[in-house]
Amino acid sequence: MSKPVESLKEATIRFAGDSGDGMQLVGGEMANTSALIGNDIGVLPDFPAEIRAPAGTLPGVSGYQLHISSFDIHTPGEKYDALVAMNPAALKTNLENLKPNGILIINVGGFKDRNLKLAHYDSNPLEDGSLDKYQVFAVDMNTLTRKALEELGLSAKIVDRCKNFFALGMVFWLYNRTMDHALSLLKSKFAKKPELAEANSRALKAGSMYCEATEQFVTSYEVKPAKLPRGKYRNISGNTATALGLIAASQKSGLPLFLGSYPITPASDILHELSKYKHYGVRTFQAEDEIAAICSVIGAAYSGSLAVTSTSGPGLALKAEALGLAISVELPLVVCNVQRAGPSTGMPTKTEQADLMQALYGRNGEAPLPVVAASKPADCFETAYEACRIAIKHMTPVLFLSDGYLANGAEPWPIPKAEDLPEIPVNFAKDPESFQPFLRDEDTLARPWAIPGTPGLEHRIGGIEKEAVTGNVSYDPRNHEYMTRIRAEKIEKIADDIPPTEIEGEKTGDLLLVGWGSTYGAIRTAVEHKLDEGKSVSRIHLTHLNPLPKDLGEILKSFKHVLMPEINAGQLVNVIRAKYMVPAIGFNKVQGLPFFSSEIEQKIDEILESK
Amino acid sequence: MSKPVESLKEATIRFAGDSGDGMQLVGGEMANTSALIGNDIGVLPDFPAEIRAPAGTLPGVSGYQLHISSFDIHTPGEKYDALVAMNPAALKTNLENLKPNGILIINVGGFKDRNLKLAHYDSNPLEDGSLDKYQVFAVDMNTLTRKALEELGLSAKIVDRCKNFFALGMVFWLYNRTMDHALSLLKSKFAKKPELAEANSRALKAGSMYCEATEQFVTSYEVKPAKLPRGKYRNISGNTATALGLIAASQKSGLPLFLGSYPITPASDILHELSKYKHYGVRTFQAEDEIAAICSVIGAAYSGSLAVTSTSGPGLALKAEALGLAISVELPLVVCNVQRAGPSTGMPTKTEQADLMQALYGRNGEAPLPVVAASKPADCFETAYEACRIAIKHMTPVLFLSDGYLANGAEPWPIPKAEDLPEIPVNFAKDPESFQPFLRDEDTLARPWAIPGTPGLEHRIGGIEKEAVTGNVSYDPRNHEYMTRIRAEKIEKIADDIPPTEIEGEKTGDLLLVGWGSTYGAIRTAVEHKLDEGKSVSRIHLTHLNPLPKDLGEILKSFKHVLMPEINAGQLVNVIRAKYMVPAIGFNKVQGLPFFSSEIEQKIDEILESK
Amino acid sequence: MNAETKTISPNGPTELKLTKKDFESDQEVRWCPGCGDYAILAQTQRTLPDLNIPKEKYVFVSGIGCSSRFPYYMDTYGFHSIHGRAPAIATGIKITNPDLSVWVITGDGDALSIGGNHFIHLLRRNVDINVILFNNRIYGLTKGQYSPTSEFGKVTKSTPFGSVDHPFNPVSLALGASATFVARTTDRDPAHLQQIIKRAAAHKGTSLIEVFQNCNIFNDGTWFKYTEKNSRAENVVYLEHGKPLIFGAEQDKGIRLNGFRPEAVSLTNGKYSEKDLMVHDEKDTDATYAFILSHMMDNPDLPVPVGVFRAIDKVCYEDAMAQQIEDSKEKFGKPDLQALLEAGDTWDVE
Amino acid sequence: MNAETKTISPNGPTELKLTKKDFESDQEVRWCPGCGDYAILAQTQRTLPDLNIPKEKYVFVSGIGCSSRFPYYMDTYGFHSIHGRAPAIATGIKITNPDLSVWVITGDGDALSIGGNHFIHLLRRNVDINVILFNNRIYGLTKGQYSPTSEFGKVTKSTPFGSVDHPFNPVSLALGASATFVARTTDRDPAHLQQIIKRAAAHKGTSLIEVFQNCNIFNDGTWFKYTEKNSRAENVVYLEHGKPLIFGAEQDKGIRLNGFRPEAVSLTNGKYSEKDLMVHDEKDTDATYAFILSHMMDNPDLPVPVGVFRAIDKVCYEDAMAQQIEDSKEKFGKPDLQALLEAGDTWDVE
Ligand SMILES: Cc1ncc(C[n+]2csc(CCOP(=O)(O)OP(=O)(O)O)c2C)c(N)n1
Ligand SMILES: Cc1ncc(C[n+]2csc(CCOP(=O)(O)OP(=O)(O)O)c2C)c(N)n1
Ligand code: SF4
Ligand code: SF4
Ligand SMILES: [Mg+2]
Ligand SMILES: [Mg+2]
Repeated sequence: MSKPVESLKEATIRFAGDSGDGMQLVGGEMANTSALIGNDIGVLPDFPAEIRAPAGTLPGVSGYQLHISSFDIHTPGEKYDALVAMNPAALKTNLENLKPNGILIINVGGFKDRNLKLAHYDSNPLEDGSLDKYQVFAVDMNTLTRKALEELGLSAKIVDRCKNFFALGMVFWLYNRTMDHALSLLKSKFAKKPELAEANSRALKAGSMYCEATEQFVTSYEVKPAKLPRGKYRNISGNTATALGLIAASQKSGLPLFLGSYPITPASDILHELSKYKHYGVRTFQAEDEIAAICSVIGAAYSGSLAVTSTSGPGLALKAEALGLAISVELPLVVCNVQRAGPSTGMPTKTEQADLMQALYGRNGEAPLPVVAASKPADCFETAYEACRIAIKHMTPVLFLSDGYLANGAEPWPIPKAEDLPEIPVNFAKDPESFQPFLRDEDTLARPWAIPGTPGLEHRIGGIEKEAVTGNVSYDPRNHEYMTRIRAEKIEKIADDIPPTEIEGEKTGDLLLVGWGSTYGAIRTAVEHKLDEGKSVSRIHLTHLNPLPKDLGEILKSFKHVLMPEINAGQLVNVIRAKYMVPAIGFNKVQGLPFFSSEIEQKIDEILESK
Repeated sequence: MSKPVESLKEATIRFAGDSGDGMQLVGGEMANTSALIGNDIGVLPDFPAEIRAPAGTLPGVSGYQLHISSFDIHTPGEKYDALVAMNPAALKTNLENLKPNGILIINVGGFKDRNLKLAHYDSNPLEDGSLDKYQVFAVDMNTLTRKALEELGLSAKIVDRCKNFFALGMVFWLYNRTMDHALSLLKSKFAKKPELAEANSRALKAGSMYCEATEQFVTSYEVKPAKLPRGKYRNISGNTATALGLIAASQKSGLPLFLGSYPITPASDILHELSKYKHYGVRTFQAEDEIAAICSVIGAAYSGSLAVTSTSGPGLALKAEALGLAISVELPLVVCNVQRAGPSTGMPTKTEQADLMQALYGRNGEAPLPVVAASKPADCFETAYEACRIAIKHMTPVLFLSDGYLANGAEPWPIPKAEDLPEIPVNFAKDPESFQPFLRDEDTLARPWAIPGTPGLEHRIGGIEKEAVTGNVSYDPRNHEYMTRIRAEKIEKIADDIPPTEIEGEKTGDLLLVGWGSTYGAIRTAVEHKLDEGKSVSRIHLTHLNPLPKDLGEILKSFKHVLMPEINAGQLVNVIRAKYMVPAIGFNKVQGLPFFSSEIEQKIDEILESK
Repeated sequence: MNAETKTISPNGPTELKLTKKDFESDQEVRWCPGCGDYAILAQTQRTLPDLNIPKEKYVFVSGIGCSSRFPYYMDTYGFHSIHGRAPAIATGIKITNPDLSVWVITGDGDALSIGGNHFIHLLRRNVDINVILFNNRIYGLTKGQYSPTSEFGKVTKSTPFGSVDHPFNPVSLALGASATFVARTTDRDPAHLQQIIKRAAAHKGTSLIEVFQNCNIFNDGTWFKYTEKNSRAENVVYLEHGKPLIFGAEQDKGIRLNGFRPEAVSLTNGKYSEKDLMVHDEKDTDATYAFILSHMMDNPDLPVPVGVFRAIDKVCYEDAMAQQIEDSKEKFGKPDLQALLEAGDTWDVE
Repeated sequence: MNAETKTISPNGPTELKLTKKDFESDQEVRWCPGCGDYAILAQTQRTLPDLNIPKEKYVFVSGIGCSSRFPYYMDTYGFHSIHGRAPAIATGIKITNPDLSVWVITGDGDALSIGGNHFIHLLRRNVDINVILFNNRIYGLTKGQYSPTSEFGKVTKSTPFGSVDHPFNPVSLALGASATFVARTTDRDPAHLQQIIKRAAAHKGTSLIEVFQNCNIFNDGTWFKYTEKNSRAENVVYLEHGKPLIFGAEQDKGIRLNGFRPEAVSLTNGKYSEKDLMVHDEKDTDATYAFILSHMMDNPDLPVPVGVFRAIDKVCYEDAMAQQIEDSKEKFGKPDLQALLEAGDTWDVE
């Protein structure tokens, strides 16, 4: 390592190859190693449709983007400093976003004629000068990997599948990462197939050695650890954070966790993750469909579980009727909806925020429920926990919104202390004397939770309108009006617990950005840039989408303009406009991709200039 | 008939009895006879939960309210001029709305101790003076009916079931109605059981004779025919009008009608009605559930039917996912949703307008579709027809909203000329040369309708995002944005065909009432009263709820205040506020009952006075 | 555990001494006078005291339909849910608390039309839940449309020219879905109804009881052939484990197998005697035997079997799940939330 | 109409002369290399030309799953719909236009999990639709969760400690739902696959084909016992109408019935000969026979039957409906919209 090491504040790297090339694995490992070194990171796994496209084709390209930095960051980056392209298709679909003079590592071994044709290249970009404006490092990884593994006597197929680790080795060298974590990962991942661990380890080392030996790169880089707040950290994805948040709520409330779910992209990992924790008393029930899933959850809630169902858009649609029942019988449960691009099947592996209106209104009759949304992968922990807290305290189903970008994205997470998590007290009704199924708590308007098995509290509930207090079936007009209003009021009262909204920037000014969900990083980055430029711009980010925070109206009215970026065609913006009569402006992107902060910056400039 | 006949402009009559007493039948017959005489009528069948309550109890009371008049009316009336009470429970639940000094016809035979107790009467109201402020006519209809039918030798059970016709006979006499229609109705209704026809006919005549003979009533009344526009009329309920509207659209478009449905109150009658018309080529498919119903309809639309599904709130919730598919594949179909009180099972026999938000937004992803709402029972014909027209012209599923009040309510309908109905041209794609599954019509942005069986047009569609023009699966970000926007724009373009909004009252002023759906009658009556009083108040009524009429924004802004009465907790009002930034005020009633015009009048006064 | 000997959560050695009254709620029963539902309710209320399970451990879950009003009338925990979904709700209840005695009340529309999928999945999973299916071959609550058990050609509100759907045979369907306990009884035979309810309660695993129920308003008499005094004996054969299939007012007829086709034979014409007859074996692990019985219903020349068609042992879903939890606890130790949060690769920032 | 002789909408006397190529769409086939789906696609494309039905009359409808991508690759009308609902969509298509040849492509999750209800209702209605169920005993598209046909104890992404669900036997379930045509074949036996597809197409009524399909990514080898050259002959018995059930590489074993329990017997040890064996009768109107065959799958000592289990005649839903329409037209005459609008009691206002 005698070559100069240049210190960078941040770098954005993209691994791109065929779906079969293992880009997610090595990208993720670069992220983990960087996180362990102390960088802040942001990642964007960007893989194709669930189904495999033919090798080498454009729809078959799988990408993993990674932003590493020595300061606090909030996005996976936009333009890349370095791009690894394992084949022509990967080059074609990703080159556009490589910075001018960016580092382009190409696996020449993947640039066969056939692959060039599959990627619709008329000439070989390695030869036609079209890559001149980049620092191109063309390496025949296929051959080099084969050489490195020669003596192991493995099949050609196995050997060829190791070239992703060769590429990772190069990137490690380039960014001065240690190989320790990757090597131990390989050991444990292939514990039962040590020959694979050995092969990949060798490929990894070979990639690094190759750089060292051939002096391919003039410089190597380092990105120093970020000055993150003190504490213990781990790298965590949104779906894992959601699962942990639910288990934490179960442990803190003392209620057994029940997950009733039906697999669906990109929510399935919540089911997978939770099904590992049987020793935490977690019961996972893979139902026959989403309707059975939520209905099992209603039954579980009724009988005293912390009951949760997880799904994505089309699955939420199927749960609509049963969710209405849960609202009507006022049982606590949590619906985790990991949004994906719609409508209908849409683009299952792509992100979107377009299920908000469905979450708020997708049921028959007047059926309000609380909606909360996570803003970052790690924030899924806290927000899922908050959803459980609300459900239990207020005896209501709660809708927790995440999305594909959060679910698969990952970031360093300062691990909380279990004992610091908010308490979740549970008060099962016990006393036959005072018990009435729909007698409400004066503060919260919640009804009592009386679970089967409790002597003397035998009672009946159902989806027909109920008489106040007794819960008996009632068709009385005034009772219906009363119950409709009190159910709404109960939800409104949840706002009493919402902490004051944090404003970044001044409390009044020209422009306020209002965000929710996974746009957090892009909006925050954009606003901070603009604040650095001295612009009059502020920012709030909403976790509670129903009810909205009590101070929101006032905040909105303190700004000349309100801008609401959403990854949909404009949803929360209409709720805000209707409620506060504030002419908030929607800023929308519906491409199955998160915002770039630059897009938001441009919009900010536009508004500040034009008005 | 030597007694004085007093001429009335209008009268409101309520029949009330036990569910088993046949009140709906005789109420309906009084309506039919009155309509045939030329009165304008408005009716409100008001029956209990679908399930039978025990005889004589309060929840078992079934009511039929009828408003007859010699001028154009729009509601079933509020306070009754006359009330028929067959038992104590019926008296108890209905007396409140009988006008002071109103006519109260009581079946003394039903006032047994047991029945008084079931109705929670401590003393007999016939004896305790509590009815003093009414004109009470206490008649033992049980005994009188038995006497009248004595010689027929029928069982006591059968005889007792005829007393509703005795009551009707009394009401006929009181309002000077001819018995002709009722007698012929009985003949045809009991064609296979002539002894029942005879028994009921005798009871009817006995009721009338009794009045004539006993001089019970000092006066009888008449309500002269209304001056309705010329033409042929029939009395029609909302559900029947809906069914006929669909058949008419089928006939005019030349497309066979396919109804896929699952029974649910109060929509089932659409299925029942349509299943009679096999000779019109109508295929009705009673599916295993609502999901199968709409899916069968998607298949029927795909292969060239005029495809319709009918349901009510909880059923609409179940159709959400498939509706998203229909939007995504852009096939023409109509979803008839007959709203009932929610949430969940709610109050199935009671009316509400609370499914609007579900209709607009109850699906995953960005999934806009047109929504139209009928305003009167007979208007269901036109609006269902319009829904079909839009679906076919614009290649989109259309949501048609009715409600329990319209569905079961009835009114005289000026029968249209079939030849005057708007044309519904159908253009199936035929030409393989120019065909592309998602190549859009320039005007409407509709895609072509290419049905299986057409040679050369073999193509694939599906719920995954599609490439513009070709319809091939596409995950391209910009294509998704484009398709999302073009689907929305296609729906927006439907507004090009919406006629200018009719304003009743001045085009500008202090207060505009904006209504939709079944609030029509009550709002219109209220506004007309206020106009008579010289108040500055105007009114519009919306049939097209999405897209909204193009001229709506301007109209709204021409009034100081905008008031929006809805039978929900405030739904369209939020759409309007968000879209036009007009601080429209919601006025809401959520009792499972329609508005009384007096309630609206009071609210109008309040607003006009306070501001 | 043997299907016969099981008692759910017996309350120790002392008898609970509950009575029918203890199971009657304060709600007015709202079915049409004459409806068969009354009898099923009464027999259930009469039978439960004998099971010696504390009242608070009973949960009755229903969907939507006339029959589904049932839980309102039981003074136990009750859940009147949404159309067709009771099996899924009951599953969540039973998994959460296997100690409860969970009952699903459903109709032919609720269970076999909209709820068909949950119904067959419940059966295959063999969750220990008791299902009483009120089969009146009609949609009662929505006022008389045909149901999935209505006969081909049935004229109803939605089929004025007759239905063109072939009906399900609920017992055959249940057996195809690998049900472990299937029985049939009728609303007009109180003693038998009680006996079958007890048998279902005793069975560990999903128990399905099909009850022939009369809807005297919309489908009056649909089962009279099998339920009325004057015709019952000739048209019904009672299944009793280990006993030959004999029927007839004079007990003069029996069922014998010809290959695997059942035939009705006379026991008096000298051709056949008792020993030629099928001997009922509810414990046959091969579902074929019960399947044969189930199809007797479709053959107008044969009497319809009532009683327990099948009662076999098979591991219950909730037991297997509870076992996994126990095993995991054994293997991985006690929950430790902090350890869980800190699992995997972590690093410290100072 | 006889199941064997029917051809759907034959294009008159001349042959259409279509080829496999005519059924290949221009879309790239996107399954994992090695997936069993390729073979099923290829054999379907190879078989359709023989049916002599014009290309434009074919409609392939699917739900969601790897298998459900199938319609994209067929150059026919195709509809890739939503998860589990293809049977209902296909029903709407067939009722609207009975002249079409309608095919449903589905997976074990699509058909038996979320779509279970539509599946059994399609079978009972006997709409003339052909269903090809790709059974790989796993959820492929969502990356490897267990399905309703996965074995008890199966370790998958969602069951790290093994599944506690008892699986469905799809053929038994179909028979319980009164299917009129049920067959089984495998992705590794092209000739048989073709033959079965033809048989299904020829059947009037709902035809169900279960295909043992290998998912080499998430459930590799689940059927190898029955599909691979070296083990197939010993573990599979081919069903042929009128022929005895003989199997084994040397055709040296057979199946005989003991009561209604099938047994595998040797034909070489002198104890049993061909005439002792079950003779296959796909036309047996009593479903019991096919039910017995279906359960052979659950007995590890028996070979698994492939071929046509059952093919019986029964009136189709869409035919009965078309008949009612004809009858009504005859009875009530031509449509007259004006008359319809003016039906019932009317009056004139002058
Ligand atoms: C989602 C939904 N669809 C439809 C209905 C209307 N509905 C209520 S009960 C019922 C069928 C009742 O039939 P069954 O299950 O046989 O019960 P029964 O009334 O005969 O006892 C229907 C269609 C509903 N309540 N919910
Ligand atoms: C409503 C809904 N729920 C869940 C999913 C996710 N999903 C897609 S395919 C599938 C199961 C696929 O399994 P199978 O039917 O066996 O098909 P295979 O992929 O194995 O061919 C699931 C759960 C979905 N697309 N839609
Ligand atoms: S409608 Fe039929 S099933 Fe329902 S309560 Fe009345 S008699 Fe019973
Ligand atoms: S995941 Fe399995 S079923 Fe799906 S395409 Fe790949 S091999 Fe085939
Ligand atoms: Mg029923
Ligand atoms: Mg599968």
